[in-house]
Amino acid sequence: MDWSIPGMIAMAGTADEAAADETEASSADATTTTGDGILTVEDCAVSYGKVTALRGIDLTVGEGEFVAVIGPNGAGKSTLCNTVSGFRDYTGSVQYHGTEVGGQSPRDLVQRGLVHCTESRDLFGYMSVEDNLTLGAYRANTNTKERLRFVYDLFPALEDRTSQLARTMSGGEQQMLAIGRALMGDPDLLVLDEPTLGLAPVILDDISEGIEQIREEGVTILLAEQNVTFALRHADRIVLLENGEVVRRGSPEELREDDYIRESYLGG
Amino acid sequence: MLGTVAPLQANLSTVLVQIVILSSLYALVALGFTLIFGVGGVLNLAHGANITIGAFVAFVVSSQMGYGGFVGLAAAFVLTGLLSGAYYLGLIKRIQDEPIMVMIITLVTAVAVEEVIRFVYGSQPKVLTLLSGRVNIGGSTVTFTQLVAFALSALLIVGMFAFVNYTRQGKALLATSMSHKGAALVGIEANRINLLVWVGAGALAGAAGVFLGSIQGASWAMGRAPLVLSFSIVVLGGIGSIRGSVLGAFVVGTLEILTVQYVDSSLTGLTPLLVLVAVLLLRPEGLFGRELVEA
Amino acid sequence: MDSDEGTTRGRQVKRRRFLEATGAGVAGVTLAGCVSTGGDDGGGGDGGSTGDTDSGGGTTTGTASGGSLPDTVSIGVLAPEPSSNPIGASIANAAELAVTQLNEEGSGPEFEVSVKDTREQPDEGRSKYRELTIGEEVDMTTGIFTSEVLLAVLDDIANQQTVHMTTGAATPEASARVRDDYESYKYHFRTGPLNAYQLGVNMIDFLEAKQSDLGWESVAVLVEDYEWTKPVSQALDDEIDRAGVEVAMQERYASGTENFTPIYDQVESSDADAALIAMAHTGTPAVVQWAKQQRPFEFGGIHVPMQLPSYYEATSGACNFGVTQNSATPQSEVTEKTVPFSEAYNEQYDSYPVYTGYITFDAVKQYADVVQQAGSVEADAVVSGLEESSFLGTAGTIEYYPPDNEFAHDVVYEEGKVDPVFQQWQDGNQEVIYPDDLTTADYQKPSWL
Amino acid sequence: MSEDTASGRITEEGGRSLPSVPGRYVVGIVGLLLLALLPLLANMELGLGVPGVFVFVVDDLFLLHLTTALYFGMFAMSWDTVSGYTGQISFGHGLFFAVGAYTSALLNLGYGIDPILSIPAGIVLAAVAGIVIGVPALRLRGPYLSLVTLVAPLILLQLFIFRSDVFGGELGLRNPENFLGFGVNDAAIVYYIALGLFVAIMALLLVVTRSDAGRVFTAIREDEDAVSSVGINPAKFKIFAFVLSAAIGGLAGAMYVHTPVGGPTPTELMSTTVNVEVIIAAVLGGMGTIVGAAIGGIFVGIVPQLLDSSGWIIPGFLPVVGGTPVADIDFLIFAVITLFLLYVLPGGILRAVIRNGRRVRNSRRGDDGVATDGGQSERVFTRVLRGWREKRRGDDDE
Repeated sequence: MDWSIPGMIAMAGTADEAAADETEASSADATTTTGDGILTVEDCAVSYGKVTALRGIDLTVGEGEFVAVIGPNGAGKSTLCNTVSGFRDYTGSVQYHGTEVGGQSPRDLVQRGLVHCTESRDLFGYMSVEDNLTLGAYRANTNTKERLRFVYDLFPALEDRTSQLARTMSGGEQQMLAIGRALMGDPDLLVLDEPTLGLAPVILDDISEGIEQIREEGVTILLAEQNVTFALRHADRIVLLENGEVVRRGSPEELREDDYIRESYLGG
Repeated sequence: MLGTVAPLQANLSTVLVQIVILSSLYALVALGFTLIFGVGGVLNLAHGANITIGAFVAFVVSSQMGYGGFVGLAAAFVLTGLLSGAYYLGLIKRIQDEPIMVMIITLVTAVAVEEVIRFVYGSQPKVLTLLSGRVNIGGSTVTFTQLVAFALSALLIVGMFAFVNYTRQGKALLATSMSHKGAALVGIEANRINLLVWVGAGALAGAAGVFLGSIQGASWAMGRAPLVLSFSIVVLGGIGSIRGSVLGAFVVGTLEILTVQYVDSSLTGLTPLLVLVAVLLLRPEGLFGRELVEA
Repeated sequence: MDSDEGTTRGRQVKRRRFLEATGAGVAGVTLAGCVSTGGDDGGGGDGGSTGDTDSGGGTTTGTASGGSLPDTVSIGVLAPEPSSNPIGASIANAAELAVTQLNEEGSGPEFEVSVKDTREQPDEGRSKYRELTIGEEVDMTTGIFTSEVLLAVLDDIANQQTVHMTTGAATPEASARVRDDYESYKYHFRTGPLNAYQLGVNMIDFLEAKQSDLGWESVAVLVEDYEWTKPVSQALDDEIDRAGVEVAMQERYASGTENFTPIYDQVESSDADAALIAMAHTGTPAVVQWAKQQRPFEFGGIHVPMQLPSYYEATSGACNFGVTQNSATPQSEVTEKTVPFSEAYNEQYDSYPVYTGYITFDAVKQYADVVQQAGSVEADAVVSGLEESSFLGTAGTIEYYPPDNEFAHDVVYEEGKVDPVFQQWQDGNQEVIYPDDLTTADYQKPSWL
Repeated sequence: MSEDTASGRITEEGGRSLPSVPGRYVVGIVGLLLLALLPLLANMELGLGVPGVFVFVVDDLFLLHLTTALYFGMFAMSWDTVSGYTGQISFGHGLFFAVGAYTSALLNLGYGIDPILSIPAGIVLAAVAGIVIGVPALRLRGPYLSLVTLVAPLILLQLFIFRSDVFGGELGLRNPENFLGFGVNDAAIVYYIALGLFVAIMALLLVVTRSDAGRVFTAIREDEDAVSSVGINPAKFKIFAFVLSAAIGGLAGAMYVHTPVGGPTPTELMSTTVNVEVIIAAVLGGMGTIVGAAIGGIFVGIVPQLLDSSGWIIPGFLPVVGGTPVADIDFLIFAVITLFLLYVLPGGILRAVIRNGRRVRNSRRGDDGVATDGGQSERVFTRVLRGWREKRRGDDDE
């Protein structure tokens, strides 16, 4: 594929930056077991049979942080999200609030505030909007009514269609519903996988606005996004994933300046 | 042969009464099968065996131990449910992600159950009694047993409907049937829901077995026909849809009665199967149903 | 013929194969003429005499039959589910009881039985028949309840040239074969029941004789769709006119039918006084639904499960007022042997036998009688012995129609020979209502009519 | 792309290690030889060496039992062709056996047509049935397909019951003429005919499944979309698999009814029990291997009969069934054994054996990188075939 040659060259230029990043992360782990990271991924690898989807992933997401994982289709973003939320077997370490994810069922993780909003949304198609949202709070120990109010305020479009079946809604509305349902679970860490996929620009703005508000609520967010512009706009830190490996990391400002990113992802 | 004698036709109200009674029983028969298919995505071919077990539990409790028909019914409901749950935990849970293995294992289990029952209770049919006596409704002879079966079937179906639509666990069950991933994302534990479903399906099948046993007699192979009926009903109604199953049961029940009354009784077994194939080929999502969901 | 050494069985197979290979026409016929089964059986049982018997060859059958009986005579029994089905249990137990009695009398050779389960399946029956004949090399076989099983075994009977006395299956196809190809099929006898056509005729005889008691002016004919009921239907078609009843409807319902409600609704709307039935496999749901729904018509004919003495209990009384043909009931003195047998059976097995029990008991006893008369277990001798035999059994005087008869080797149906009874369940008792000399009670209409 | 690498390895490995034929292949040959020689052991007692325990005599009866088992092995192989390879799990393969068998039997009984001619007619109709089932199979997946296949023989049975005057209903037709006139008295010939057919069918199916078409079958099972994406039409191959499987099943069924051991009855050919037993046979033996299905079929065909004639009695200490002769509940015992085996060895006995054998061999050779079972057996077979070809043609094969 075409990523290899420019990627290799560019990587040489920023090698020490990446190395510094890595030493920082590992030294943090060395001093405190949990670190200040709500989520800590170390040397994580995932494979499907003979195909390796992820390897050598290191990643830390701090409390209240917004980290975006960007990369092309098939880079392993969704696999990373699924691994973090307990749907995938992995080697290495993935810790949420200091406990290894591997030993916990998705249900435990949801109860402990790790909520995943998937790329495929996985809504309950033959249920109403309200039922979908209520089920989002299945494991949460909070006041469902209050949370429902919050979600409706966030996405007023949903409030207009409380009894509509999820499958009959437009793509953008379904995405709002999926995010809304995730928020009903009262997340500490919200894993958002491709929320912008296939959405019209108008809707994109609504979603954008929603995500900002969620952030203001103090929710930690791990975003996987192909839309690099979108990711750069919101995230505190960015990780670039290619072919299952981290090839860049840094702040949005740093990455905007990066030649390789500019060339390959920002249209020159 | 005496071919000159034209087939006689019962009047319309008789036919209607028969349809309602038979169909509601069929709905009860198919409901558990629907639930397991809808929620777990697997075909429980031991469903018919549950029906047989229910009938024989009732036979032992009510006839052999002498506790009476309704205690037998309750025992069948509870025991078959528990057995079904234990079966899920013991055997099915480990292989539930392999639908084909589940089909094979449940089919072999069904055979084993039949053989055990035949060995212990013999091949002669047993008779269960819930109530004796009969009434005449709309020109049709209806026994109290049939009426009770109808009423309780309706009650169980309505209860199931209410449970699924208005309780937290019920909604979680419904959600699981629509999207396994979605359910996992909101923290619903599929194994618990599956256990719930297998217990419920077993209990409903147990009750259906008692009704069938008291209407037609209980024998070791009595579960086969209901199992095949369940296929048709479930596919006809749409996978996992309770409303669809009830509707499917009515379609199958109606067809059966009409075939027997107006066409030829020896076609009874054939009609639901042909309906099943037609639906699968023309409208695989069922009359009431959802699109084919790939597991 | 080859006269080399070796075991009898090996030689027999080889010889037969040789015959086939040389294109010896219809194998069965040729073999029947030249292979001495008597010699083979004797040789199999007693190695020392191999040389002698074999030198007799096929031509000196007469010598063999005039010779001595073997020390033990083995009888193979084919019964459906003898551990769970009362019909099969009656066959198996009655054969055992007969043999026990024979051995206690001690006059003849030692008898032994080997019981195999046919499961009412043709393939299973055929395989079990071979285990008995090829594997255990029994001297005769008896039993077989299901007509389809008998039909599957008929060719094997011809092949094995071993006498078979049917004690349950009613298909007249078997007797037709005996008549059409006597040399091949002459080993088949039907000790009972009547063949299916005569069963139908017997029903008409009953209707005709009891017309005034029954008061059935019109009947709905309900017949289950199995092999054995085809001739029954045929007989009803042929002869129902003389019974003086009108046929209001006729239904040949599907095998395996469980829900009779729609059928009974039709019977009701046909205004028939009674359902005239022929049911074996589907009998229980039919009678239970008739009784529980208190259908406004009477119920009688041939109903195999209703012949069970324990049936009243098994159906919680649902069979009350049902009428069925039967070979004998435990209390009816069909012959002087009937009640002693049923009592002995009850003492031994803690239940009363079904009709197949009476017939099997008669078959084994008659066979033993013939074998001892002829002084041989050799098949040809037994066949002619049975053809000439007139044996007083528990179900009547057993004689067989001659080879040229329409029903060759079937038991003779005649007043004073074998003449089935009709019984009605009345409050837990099997009361005989026909023929008149055996009657224990009058016919009763169902209480709800 | 995997084809290239695979064949590349074949050449390489074939050149390197032609003399070492793997153990299980030797076992297979020995097994077949044993089957071929069995009739010569007439009247010998075989057993476990302990007097009175599981002794059986090789007599006509035993040969007839084994004949039944061989036909069952053929049924299982025909199932494996479509279900084991393409992953289109059929729960109603009895339909094809029954179509072949009833067609041939009806032609023979009704019109006196010789089995030599009626059997091919049965094969043709069975192949047509393969299309009838195969075409809908294109639209349906998973449990839905299984439902259709499960129900298809039930429909046929209902038709048979409805027209019992023609088809003999639940209990079937009477036996048609024997093939070439060989009956019970020719047990050895009947047995050899079955063995010949068994070997022929196995060879044919091995060739087909180890060919390019076979690789496409396997690919369809693994990932149908991937197959379409490389420009192969999976539909065509699925139909082909169904028709081939149905024709083979029809052939076995048609031959079977013209033996003294088989008859045209639903219980022997198309009952749910038969359908399940066929699946059990293939699953136990190892799906997608043909040889496994064949072995599993013989196993499933013979075990109940041996149990049945064993004369054993269940030990009295067991609840409910204690003190019962094994023959009374042989089917129950078989079901329980099956459940146990399925549960313990879901991948199949053959596969388990292969896996263990390979582990031993690999550790000895220090050889890894063996891909899949299919790949392994393919190489073995191709290698042997190639060696055989070389012998015939001389060395101009390269």
